Amino acid sequence: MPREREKDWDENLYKKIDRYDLVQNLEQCLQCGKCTGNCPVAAITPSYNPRAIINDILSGDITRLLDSEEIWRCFWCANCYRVCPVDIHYPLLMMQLRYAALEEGYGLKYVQPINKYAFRAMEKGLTFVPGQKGIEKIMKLRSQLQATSWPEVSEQAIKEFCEIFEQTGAKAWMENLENMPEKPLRLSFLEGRITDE
Amino acid sequence: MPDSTKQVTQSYYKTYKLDNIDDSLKLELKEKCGIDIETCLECGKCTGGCSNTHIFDFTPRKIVQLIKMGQETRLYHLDALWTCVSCQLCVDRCPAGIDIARIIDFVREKAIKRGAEPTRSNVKMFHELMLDEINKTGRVGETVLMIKFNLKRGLYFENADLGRKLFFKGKLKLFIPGIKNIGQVRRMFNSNPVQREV
Amino acid sequence: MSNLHITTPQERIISAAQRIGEVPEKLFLFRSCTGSMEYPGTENSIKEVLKILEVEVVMDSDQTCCSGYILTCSGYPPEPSLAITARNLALVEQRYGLDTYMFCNGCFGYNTELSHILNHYPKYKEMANNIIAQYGYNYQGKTRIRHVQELYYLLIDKIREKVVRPLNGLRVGVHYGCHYLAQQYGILDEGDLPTFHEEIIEALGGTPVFYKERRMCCGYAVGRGFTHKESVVEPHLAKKFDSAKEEGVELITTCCPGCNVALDREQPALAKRGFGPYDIPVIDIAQLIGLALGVPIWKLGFNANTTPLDRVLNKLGLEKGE
Amino acid sequence: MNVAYFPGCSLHGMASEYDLSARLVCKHLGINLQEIEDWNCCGATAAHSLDHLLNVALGARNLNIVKEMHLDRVTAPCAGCFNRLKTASYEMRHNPRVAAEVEKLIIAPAPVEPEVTNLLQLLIEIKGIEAIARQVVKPLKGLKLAAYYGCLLTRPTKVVEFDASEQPISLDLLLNALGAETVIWGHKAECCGGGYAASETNIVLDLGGQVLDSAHAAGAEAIVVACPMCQINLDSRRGKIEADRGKKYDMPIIYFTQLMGLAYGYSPRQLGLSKLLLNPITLLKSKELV
Amino acid sequence: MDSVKTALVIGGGLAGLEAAIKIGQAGHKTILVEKEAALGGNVAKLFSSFPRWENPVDLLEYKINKLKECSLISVMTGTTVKFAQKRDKSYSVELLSTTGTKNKIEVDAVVIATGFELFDASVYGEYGYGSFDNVMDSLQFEAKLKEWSENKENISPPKSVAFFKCVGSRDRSKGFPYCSKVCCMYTAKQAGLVKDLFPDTRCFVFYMDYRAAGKEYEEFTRSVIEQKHVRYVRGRPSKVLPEDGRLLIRAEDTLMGVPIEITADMIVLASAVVPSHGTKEMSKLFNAKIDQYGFIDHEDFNPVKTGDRVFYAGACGFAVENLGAMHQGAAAAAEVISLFNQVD
Repeated sequence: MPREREKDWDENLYKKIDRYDLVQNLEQCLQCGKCTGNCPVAAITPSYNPRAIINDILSGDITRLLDSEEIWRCFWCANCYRVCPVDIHYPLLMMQLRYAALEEGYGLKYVQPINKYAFRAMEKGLTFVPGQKGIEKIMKLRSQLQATSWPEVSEQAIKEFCEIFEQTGAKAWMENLENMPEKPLRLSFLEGRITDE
Repeated sequence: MPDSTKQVTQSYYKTYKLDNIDDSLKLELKEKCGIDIETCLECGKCTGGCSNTHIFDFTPRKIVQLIKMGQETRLYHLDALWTCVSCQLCVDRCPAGIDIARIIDFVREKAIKRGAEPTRSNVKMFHELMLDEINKTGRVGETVLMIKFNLKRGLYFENADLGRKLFFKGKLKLFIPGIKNIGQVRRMFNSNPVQREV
Repeated sequence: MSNLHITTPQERIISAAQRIGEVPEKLFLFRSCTGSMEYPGTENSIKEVLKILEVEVVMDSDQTCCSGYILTCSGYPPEPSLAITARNLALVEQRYGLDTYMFCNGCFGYNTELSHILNHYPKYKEMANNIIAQYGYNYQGKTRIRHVQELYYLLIDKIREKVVRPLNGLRVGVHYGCHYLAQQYGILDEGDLPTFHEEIIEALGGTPVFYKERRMCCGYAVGRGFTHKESVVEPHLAKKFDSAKEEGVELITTCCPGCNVALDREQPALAKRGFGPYDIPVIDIAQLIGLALGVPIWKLGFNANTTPLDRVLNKLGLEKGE
Repeated sequence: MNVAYFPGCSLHGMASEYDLSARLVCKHLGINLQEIEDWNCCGATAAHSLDHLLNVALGARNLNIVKEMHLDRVTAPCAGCFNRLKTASYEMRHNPRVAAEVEKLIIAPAPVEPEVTNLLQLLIEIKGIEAIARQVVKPLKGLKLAAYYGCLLTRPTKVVEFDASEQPISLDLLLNALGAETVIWGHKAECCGGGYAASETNIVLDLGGQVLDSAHAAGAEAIVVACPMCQINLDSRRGKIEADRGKKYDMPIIYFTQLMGLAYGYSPRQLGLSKLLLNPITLLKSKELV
Repeated sequence: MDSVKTALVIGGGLAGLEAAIKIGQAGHKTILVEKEAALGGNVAKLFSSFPRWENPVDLLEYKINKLKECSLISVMTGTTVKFAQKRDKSYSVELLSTTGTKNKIEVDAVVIATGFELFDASVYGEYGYGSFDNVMDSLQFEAKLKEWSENKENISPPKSVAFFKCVGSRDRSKGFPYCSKVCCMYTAKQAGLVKDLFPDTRCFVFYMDYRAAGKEYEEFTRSVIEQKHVRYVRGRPSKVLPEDGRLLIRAEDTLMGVPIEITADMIVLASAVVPSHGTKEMSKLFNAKIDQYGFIDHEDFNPVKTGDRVFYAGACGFAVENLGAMHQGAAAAAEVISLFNQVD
């Protein structure tokens, strides 16, 4: 595997990744691998390794990370966080690492479909809003239950929900992603790993 | 590198079980080469200085690790087997005194016996041609060897310019006198060398 | 590490009594969009069950989605979610002064996580409050975020008494869901080997089954397989179902519509890819309690399930339409 | 002093100038080299890569002949041959099981007696620096040389028992004794990829490139080698390497015996200097050494 | 107690000082012999100490004052023990001072406290110790730290410093199989000090594991990593190459399994602790029990006793930190005192 050079490393990378400074204690990492041991994704894709990703971030080595397929594997199941002896909030780290990747145009394919929902959410104040057929199905089910009509979110709430997205600049951020050229991803951590039995 | 989406289908990856690993290779190394894998400190000194580590698929340290993990079949298909230049740097540096070059030779030998396809067919072909030469004449003529190598690969003009240079330097010898007692040498090749158990 | 609060294990694992204290006669039920859309039956049965348990339920149409889900997919920056969390919780504080009860692990997890951030990072609380001020809201962090299942567990004896349709030994496998168990700011029971659902199942006369991967995540959070459906979610789920099948699980209960969607809706896809077939129905624990407590079956809304419950109902000698 | 001589295939082939100069210098120093009658190839990389036992056996046969010649010492100018022979001898001495196998193949008791030395070792350890220095008639004043040992001359220590494997000095000492100046550089014992000279050219270009680059950076005017593989490798691939790296390395790759001969007053013709691909004559002229 | 008894303490390091003081204070005649011109031994060479960043000089001053206060203790610096003869219940010892004056004395008990030396790292050709400047062992680096701290503003700080642990320790082929116990801690200390002096200098510590078995040790090491931002790279460096005036280190990050390169201006080798020349000599003279490495070994069940009326303390037994050296000094003293006070 190609040799890395310290001169390509950025000492403060971990601070830049943790842009909302929600993790803060990344440097406490003991590299004990407990996270990886408890990670359901690592159990089925061995090239995904939270410990390794943290190690890369601490070395300040971004090369493997941005175009990495692995960083999009995290479920946010937070089992790593549960067992971490120093309580590093890996999911929050992952979330922010992905922002960095997205801004470079990596992994859009994993976010754009979800953001389609996000845009529709702003019309209804609900995260998942199905198409017309889906809505009819829901209505049918609810009427069988003699349940209240749907959706139960008031016009006012939807308006506020939508405005919040505009005011926080989130909407603009998403629209920007919409028309961004996609860059290809790769399994960056595959080399020299045992990926099957 | 495999496509992420095709990587796992039909059946899911089963996490590696350390408790039921196959120690046979480890023991074999101990018995036949006197190499004790368990002394490895996993310090990576072998890998850091390795001449070719930057093109290895599994680095020397990981090769030793694979043996520890009993990943015998995987070892047979390593690219490293065919890119190791046996420069012995790792051997001298290993704080545990593990002869990694010998391990790689040993595994390569086994791999061939098992009929594993070498990742760099050229290398194997070249080695085999060389052994043939020795078998035939007892010695090796570089020129003859190179020509045969090129013919066998169908690259007739590979290194032609170099050949011309060498020719004018009077370095190309097309005829190497064989040895008298060739029988003695052939006896060593009695069966196909790589078929013999070591 | 100025404002980083690290909770101790003692803080994380608390008894239901400690967490909830008195049984509330009134609670605010936080609407789950997935729930209300995919399994309207869940919300319905919760209301029915709580009616039987004599707890009044309040909901509010001004409450919006928790917006956490897309955040975890890095769909947008955290600011809007923080503001929206502040808004929803402030609404509960100001209008009702009640505790907020979730029936979706997503809502529970994200709201807890985000409110934790709001309460420990003044800068974010200020940001959020500035935005929601224009609508007359101000979040102080008074309302406590709870999960309905915690209330069931608190009321387990009452439930046991009121069972009219005992499950006669139905083999039920339980799925807790990570966003309940894995988050660190206070949960019920022991996060790595929880048992309170099993206890509830027993109270209902069922046979809880401790299958190997019961603790394993449902995989819903990777976008229900928008992304890596084949590469991650399916093998992952297959692993879970295989271990459940080995133990002869007849029914899986969840406490989260999200998990329910992943476990229920994905089964045909799994079969197509050569896993299974499993054909194990998946319902919310509230629906099962409702069933045992004698709520009319049509009110439980099993029709929404992809994997039909007929076999289970037959075993209990019940009719769908009943 | 009589010493058995194992030229090896290269010295009978592409590296004839090494053979030439080696014999010349040894004669000059009163060492009588007796070529092993009917020697066979040491097996090189091929043998030990594919069949360890074969590699030992091939060496054993040669050593056996040395024994029959009633000589207690054999010298191999080629580092490759030396390493193979030495390994064979080491294996037979330390690994009874292998020794037994070998005896079956060569139908003779395992020849453990003959001492295997490389030419450099022979000159330094047996003759001694003083003796070498004493013969110098034309000191190589003003030559800045990089002494390149490669892998096989000094490694693995426990087998070859010669010099220090990481920071060897013997060749530097010898060259200094000849009056030349040697540079301090990092790659004196790094690998040039010789084993893959033909089969995996890219490896050679990479590793050989590193060596040339490092020597050049250290300000060497020429690289001195004690191994035909290194010589041919670096000398013949230089063009490609320069093309790859977009740099010029005008450093002749010279055999140490040729320089010794030069210092002892022999003519470039006698030493076959012109047979090197990059002829060192111009360099030597510029230093008024020819 | 009728006749006054005399104890001989060999070595004026921390352990020797402690032993001499305690014996003297107990009212016995004590002779402290130190081969160097000044007391203090290796501790005097240190710039700081773990785990509390104390200045060892203060410690030594305190001890030496105590020594002076006690009239029963006579200190002989620049003196070595040349010869010893076992008598019935004593030793007759011949001392030689650097001035050349010999003198014979009778002693009733001996405490060997001849300390340690550092393993000669030049056998590691790959690290270039001895061939490249700026590759030094830890004691040389302590001196460097002193020099730096004294005229901080006049020198240009190095861009990066690398520390290699386990040089000669835990190495079967070139060094010793044992772990030298203190390297992990003093390496952490040194790296931390560099960061204190020059916050912009990058520090890399190559480790296989950091062994922080001791009171406050783990916290100390973590603080160096977390507060002082020293980067710990797991792996044993393989090769040091000169690269335009700096040093190029090749190693593997074993946690990532990738080979890496690091360019440093200075490399500090945490060389193994080995028995000092003096230790070897004294163990012969007083035929003290020694282990396979030449460290003085204790008699069964007597932690600091190594022969008849011969005791030992400090790093001549095995690598030991300051505190431990003082413990052992005191323990040896206790043994001597109890021996002297026996009614015979």
